[in-house]
Amino acid sequence: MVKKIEDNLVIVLVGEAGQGIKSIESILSNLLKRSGYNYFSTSEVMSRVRGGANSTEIRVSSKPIAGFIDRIDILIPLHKDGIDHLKKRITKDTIVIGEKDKINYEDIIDVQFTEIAKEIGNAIYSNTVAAGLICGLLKVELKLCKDFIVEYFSDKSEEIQNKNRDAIIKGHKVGSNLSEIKITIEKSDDVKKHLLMTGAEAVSLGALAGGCNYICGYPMSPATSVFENMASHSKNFDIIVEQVEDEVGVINMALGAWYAGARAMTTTSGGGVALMSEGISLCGMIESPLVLHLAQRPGPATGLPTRTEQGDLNLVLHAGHGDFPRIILAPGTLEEGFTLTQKAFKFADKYQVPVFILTDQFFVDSRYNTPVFDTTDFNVDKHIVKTKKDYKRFSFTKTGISPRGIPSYGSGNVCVDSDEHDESGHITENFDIRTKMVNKRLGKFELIKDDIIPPKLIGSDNYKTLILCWGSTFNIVTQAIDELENKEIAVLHFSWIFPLSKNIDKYLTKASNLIVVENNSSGQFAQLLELSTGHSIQNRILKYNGLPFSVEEVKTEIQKFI
Amino acid sequence: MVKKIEDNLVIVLVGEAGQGIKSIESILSNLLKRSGYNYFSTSEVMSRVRGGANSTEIRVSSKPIAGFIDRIDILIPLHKDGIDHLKKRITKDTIVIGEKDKINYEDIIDVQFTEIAKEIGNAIYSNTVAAGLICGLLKVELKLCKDFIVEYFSDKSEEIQNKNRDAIIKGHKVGSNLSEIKITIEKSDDVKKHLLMTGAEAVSLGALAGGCNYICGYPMSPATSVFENMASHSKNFDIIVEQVEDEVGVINMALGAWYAGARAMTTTSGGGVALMSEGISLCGMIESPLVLHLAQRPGPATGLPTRTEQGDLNLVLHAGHGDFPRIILAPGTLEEGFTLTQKAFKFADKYQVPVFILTDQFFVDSRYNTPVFDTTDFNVDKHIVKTKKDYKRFSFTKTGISPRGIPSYGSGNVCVDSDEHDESGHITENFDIRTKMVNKRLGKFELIKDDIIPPKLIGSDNYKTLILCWGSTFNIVTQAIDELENKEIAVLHFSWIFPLSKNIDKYLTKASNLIVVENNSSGQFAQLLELSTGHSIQNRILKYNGLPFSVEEVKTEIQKFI
Amino acid sequence: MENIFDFENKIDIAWCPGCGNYSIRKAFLAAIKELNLSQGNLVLVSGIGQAAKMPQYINTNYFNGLHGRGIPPATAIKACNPDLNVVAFGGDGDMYGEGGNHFLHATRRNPDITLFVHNNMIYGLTKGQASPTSEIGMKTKLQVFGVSEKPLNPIALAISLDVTFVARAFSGHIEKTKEIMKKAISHKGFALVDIFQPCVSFNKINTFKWFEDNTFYLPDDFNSSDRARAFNKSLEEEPFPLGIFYKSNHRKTFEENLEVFKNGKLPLYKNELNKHKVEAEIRAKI
Amino acid sequence: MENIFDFENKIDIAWCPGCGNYSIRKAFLAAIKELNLSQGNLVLVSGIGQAAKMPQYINTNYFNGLHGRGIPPATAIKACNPDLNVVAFGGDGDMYGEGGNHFLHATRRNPDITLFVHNNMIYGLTKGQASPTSEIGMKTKLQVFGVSEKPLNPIALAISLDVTFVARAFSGHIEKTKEIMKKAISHKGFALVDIFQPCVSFNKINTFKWFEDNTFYLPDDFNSSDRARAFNKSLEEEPFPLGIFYKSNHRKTFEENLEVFKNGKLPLYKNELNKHKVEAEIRAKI
Ligand SMILES: Cc1ncc(C[n+]2csc(CCOP(=O)(O)OP(=O)(O)O)c2C)c(N)n1
Ligand SMILES: Cc1ncc(C[n+]2csc(CCOP(=O)(O)OP(=O)(O)O)c2C)c(N)n1
Ligand code: SF4
Ligand code: SF4
Ligand SMILES: [Mg+2]
Ligand SMILES: [Mg+2]
Repeated sequence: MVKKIEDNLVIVLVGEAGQGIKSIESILSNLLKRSGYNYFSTSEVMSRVRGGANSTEIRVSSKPIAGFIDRIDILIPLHKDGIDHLKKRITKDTIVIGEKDKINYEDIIDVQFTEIAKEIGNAIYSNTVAAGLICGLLKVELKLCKDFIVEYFSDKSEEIQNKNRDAIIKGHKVGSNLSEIKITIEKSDDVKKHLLMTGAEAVSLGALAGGCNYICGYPMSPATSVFENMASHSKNFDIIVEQVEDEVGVINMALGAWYAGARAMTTTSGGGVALMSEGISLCGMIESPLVLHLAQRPGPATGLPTRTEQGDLNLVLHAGHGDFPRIILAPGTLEEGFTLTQKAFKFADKYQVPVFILTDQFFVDSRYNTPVFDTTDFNVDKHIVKTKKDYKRFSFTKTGISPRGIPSYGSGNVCVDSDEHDESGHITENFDIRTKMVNKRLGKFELIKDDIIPPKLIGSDNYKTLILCWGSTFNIVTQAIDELENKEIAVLHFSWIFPLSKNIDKYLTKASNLIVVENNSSGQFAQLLELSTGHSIQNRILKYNGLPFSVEEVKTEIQKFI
Repeated sequence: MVKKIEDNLVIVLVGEAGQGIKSIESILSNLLKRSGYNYFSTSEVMSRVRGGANSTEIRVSSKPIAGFIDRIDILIPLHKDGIDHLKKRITKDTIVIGEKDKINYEDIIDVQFTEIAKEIGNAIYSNTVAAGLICGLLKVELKLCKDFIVEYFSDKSEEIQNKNRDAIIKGHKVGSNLSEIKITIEKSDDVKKHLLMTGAEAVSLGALAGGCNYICGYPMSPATSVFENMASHSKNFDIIVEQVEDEVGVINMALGAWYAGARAMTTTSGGGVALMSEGISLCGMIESPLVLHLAQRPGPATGLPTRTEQGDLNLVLHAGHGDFPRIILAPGTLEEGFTLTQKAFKFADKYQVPVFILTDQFFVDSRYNTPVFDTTDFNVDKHIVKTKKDYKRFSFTKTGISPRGIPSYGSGNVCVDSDEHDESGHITENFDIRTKMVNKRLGKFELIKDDIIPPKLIGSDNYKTLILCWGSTFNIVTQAIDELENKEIAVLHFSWIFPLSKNIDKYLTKASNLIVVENNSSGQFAQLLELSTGHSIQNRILKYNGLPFSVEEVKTEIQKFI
Repeated sequence: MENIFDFENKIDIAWCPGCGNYSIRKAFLAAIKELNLSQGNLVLVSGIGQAAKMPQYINTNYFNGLHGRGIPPATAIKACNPDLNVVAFGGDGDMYGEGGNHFLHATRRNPDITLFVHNNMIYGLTKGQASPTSEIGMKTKLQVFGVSEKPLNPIALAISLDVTFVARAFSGHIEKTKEIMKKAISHKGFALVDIFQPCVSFNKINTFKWFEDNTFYLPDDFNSSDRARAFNKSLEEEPFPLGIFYKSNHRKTFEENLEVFKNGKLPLYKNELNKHKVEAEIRAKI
Repeated sequence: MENIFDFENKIDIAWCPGCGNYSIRKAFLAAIKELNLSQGNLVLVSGIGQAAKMPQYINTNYFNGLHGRGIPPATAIKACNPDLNVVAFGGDGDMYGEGGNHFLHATRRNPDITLFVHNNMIYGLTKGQASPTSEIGMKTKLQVFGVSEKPLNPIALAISLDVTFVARAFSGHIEKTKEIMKKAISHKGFALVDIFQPCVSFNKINTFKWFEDNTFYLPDDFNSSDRARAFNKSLEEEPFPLGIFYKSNHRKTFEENLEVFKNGKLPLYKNELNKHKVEAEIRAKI
């Protein structure tokens, strides 16, 4: 029997850490997208450098798709343990392609990647053979493959380039001749003009657009990719990049940098933000701007370091002692990853508050194509003033914001203090000034409201059931609802998380059934919504085993509630 | 005109840091209480060692009283700036006693403390003269004064003892002869049998009763008093006391101590807990017991280091990344300071969770008399097991709690891990075990419910207005309501803060008017109540200038809402 | 001959094939066996990183805490039960970077614990960023222009802090490393062994061969009791001396200083509360 | 002659009468005046403590941050605008205790900042607990049996870390302290001056007289360029040497190593975003 795939295909590569799945994905992402296929990939990996069992899902479709799905159409196991690792997802419809002698699976389609590679000269080319096979299956133009692979290995020797070209050609041939599968997914010229990147890259580009010129941090999965990405841009964009001794140092450095006039960002995971809590409180007290990217992973403590969760919302809502304002954003798409990060700098600067960008491992590591970002609206307005002799950093003003000076820019002293302070920034224990300063700081919540980005409603206006979700689950949940084809269900997705506007009440009131979908164990966002709106949200679809939701899972769970 | 005081008297001492107000208060507290007067004192001090303006309020009454009040009956300024510092509280009814030439106040009753002291031999005895004056006013038996003062200075030379005795005699005489005031407050023999102590001492005694044998910390106002108090008990109770390099080290040490079988506590303020956030998350992950005393002060950042606020509730509710259970207690009285701290050890040990004791500067530094604590119920049940060869630290059990072993006690290995782990404590990335481990940890919320201490309802059962308060405001709010003499108002005071029981709904439902009283700027407890009960609490009386509420203030503010 | 600290069944070790950590494990297993330690009395403590996974692979008690935070629990564990042998493992990032302050102040307390730092001059687990001991000029994905910070010299640092056992080993020499480990564990007081360890996956500069070529052993007659000389010696680099730089018995340990154990008291977990003492303390407030 | 860094009107200084901090302030005011620094280009950075209040009492820019966290912002401020003179103040608890790790790693970066540590061997602001430099045996309300930890020797520590300017001063000698301060501020690279300072309120052991009696100045011909000798010297205690132990110019500064300033770029706050560059970077992802 021939398996026919007409619309969207799911390929999964599985193998040990270090076997090169990442490089196969990297080659395929470029070739498939350049061919005009909508592309999406996401990985789940163990916290180790070699061994174990990791897998990468690649989706190819005629429509834009960017959700994780359980179904596997084609499975390519590079290691014998791969089948076992994915056994729950393998069905009789799954086609398994691999080396029969190594992989114990009855209906395997035998392709001797290693043998083919050895014929070319070395077993290491087997990954390129595998990439070629998929290109062959998907009828990617051979010339494109050849040209690209040479480009891809352009910093390697000519021999390596040539051998890889041979490898992709051979793989392509095998793939083209596989008669067990027939794929007829439509390509599109639009997609060719799209961007292709990961969430981490989108956030980094947003930071560049926000004028970021100082990034400090401490490596921590899954946030390191943004850090390394910014480092890769540092020469071109004159960014100071500093790996600090610990996260406590990180945040205090970042605040020093803003004080001296830089536009600083830091990137870390939940444990890092926990360590930064005191510094975040300092940010609140000295009314410094700050942009903090938190890529979530499952906690508590070290938890599952390379996996995904949305469990740090409560942390960023409350990190730091005492009361002070903050803004929390959580992009759902690459486009939002870009624009919200850019805006994070804008809001941080304008309101002199910490702005958190809350992503997660699923978001930062997933890669797909997306239309070119709109950049018309992204000028950097620096909210700083040239100081006069009588400058006071914390002056009470009509606008509610004290103009921010920078040392040596102008003739005034710029004094900031972690103690309660007077307008000039000097320590005070005056009770009235204290009260006024608290009111000034908390008063920003009111001002911020003007900039709140409303949630996105997807689906019919006449919904009865409203699915509430936030951040990285956007693509998964919207695809699930799309597939449910139920006119009475709509999705309300939040990428502006805090402070929430009272306006959202109107969406919730309309629904007779509210269902929240969250990648954590306690429904942290549901709680925030309850607190902000007074609505009670009983139906909660929660997942917290370290994996993202799959589209199928969301569908099944929603159906239980309607 | 003679000022008559029949029931309750408010004396305020004001002066520079270092002028010895503390020692006057210390002498008076003992003498007045031993005479049978109900005694209460509280201080507000600046963050400096010398200079500035600090004041101490002393209340003497025929009834138990322990709330801060604005009214000043007798003011004793030791420094010229004292009058200005308290000008808002001085009225025509205030009697000011002091050295006329130094203090600029028209109606001052001139008493030359320093001159009298110099006659005895040295100006430094002037504080004892002042203490004597108050004793004279209040008709404290002279013999009691003399005996006590010798006892008080027992570690000093005989000369110093004698001079102080002379000083208190002289002061007593002046006080007895002051014709401007006539005080007829009733003494009680019961009070003589009472305990007299500060909140910090009550918490420390509770820790002793909880079996605390390890305390580590880092000095931080206003939490240091508990630390120093425990140090003073360390010899008698075999307690290891360790000042650590920083708060991050503190919490990790405390967890190591529990692991090795100690019963550890730490004490700090909001900034310290912020730094401990990651370690608190570790506590959640390794299911370690932990007792953490947080004495709140106004934030954010360094804020007002020596003043009071209830602004760190949100911090302890959410400190640490990821989801895990915790318990939060906030004593309202000395008696609760004792019993809740004792219970904190019990609950921490029983449920293997972090337990927070949330006090504040007002609570730890205030001193008053209270009936002897009931100790019938405070045996230490150590929830540890002797391990067998096949011991697994994180076993799944019917009770929901994994029995806790201690290394070298028994024959099993005790393995704990900050990563997600299997039953034996080894790293795992198994998705199902992960889910089960999360469920086990969060399942404790259900178990804990059995131990929840319900809030205290004070006032008539037929209330229409319900005043909601928590922690240190107990005595202030209850006195205010008492004075309002309105049968339709009751107070609901919470000392068990989290997790809240659903049962409290019944109290809230009954009221037509809910008013929260909190010493912070955002109504953190009101939010928690809203979230836990679904009731909306619109009326909020908040104060956040660094001072505790006064009884009068609470009365006035409540009247605005009814 | 079997080793009680090894597992009966094959275990899944998450290190890369060829990693120096395997040799450190071998040396340690041999050392504790030869020292005849008992399983019940051994507690391994670590933070997070490749090195810090070590406790997972030894059959005994362990506390595998947070990144950088191995030393505080190790200190407390030893303090609460001085009968235990406490050994802490960590990486160069873990112990000298994130955990630097705990290292600094542990030297002042001088707890009787042993610290093995697997110094691969790189962040292994997070895939190859510079560590506090990375060489100047080393390029990584983060240090795109090369490291510019001066690498930490843990030996000089420890000697300046009067750590009373300071040694450097190389994982490639299992037998010699084992001997140093045995001495370190037997030493009364805080002992540091900085162990050069090749990371085959991310450190392409400081390879096995590089360590072989750039190290030599201190002569047998090296006088390790002279602190100033030891300091001088510690400044030697490329080639780096291996062996025991400094060893002394002039400092009391943290546990010896603890008042609670002065009368030969039990470990804390055996303490029972004396209710009457508490009641007396309460009544003292009357 | 007036000093622009002093205030015209009398200010309320929160230190105790007789505190050594007043002399340090005097010396510092004189030093920056004599160095002709400009008010606009001077930034003082501190943590929290009595020492850390210093910036409040100097008429210039400051960043008075968190306890223990003076060095990270100081490093960043200098990095973002190398034209500034950045001076950090802190106490022995602040800089060596809570902030120990930042101190450790700042020495590796070698930013061109100056660090003055007011070493009163006590926690002043929190009313008299032991600090990392308190002497063994000192009793406090917390250290009821007396300090047992070995006091940190910041001079030895800094030399082991190759800090290129390491000095000790005594607040009682204003003139000499001022001279050391001037050299420290003028030094290119990270400079540490540990300043003995009597705390009249809480440290009854290390009093003004004690410091007088237990210190002496290094001879004028002391060779401060020999690191090993300087280390030896730094081990001398009671009496403690005062003066410059070690000074060297062999290390590049952090800012010199920063790629952004290699082509003589502006301080960061003058940077303007080049929108086209960002757009090009986006298009590169097509
Ligand atoms: C607070 C915190 N920050 C960062 C991390 C991420 N992290 C895990 S291991 C590691 C460093 C590993 O380097 P090293 O300590 O040298 O150990 P190695 O893997 O090289 O043995 C880091 C940064 C973390 N787990 N926790
Ligand atoms: C995170 C944190 N922990 C503790 C404190 C409390 N604290 C303020 S100053 C200080 C120590 C003061 O000693 P030192 O640094 O030596 O300065 P000194 O007052 O002696 O000049 C401490 C512990 C704090 N502000 N922040
Ligand atoms: S990454 Fe390096 S240190 Fe880690 S296991 Fe692999 S080789 Fe060893
Ligand atoms: S407490 Fe000590 S250090 Fe602080 S101001 Fe007073 S004398 Fe100076
Ligand atoms: Mg390493
Ligand atoms: Mg000090």
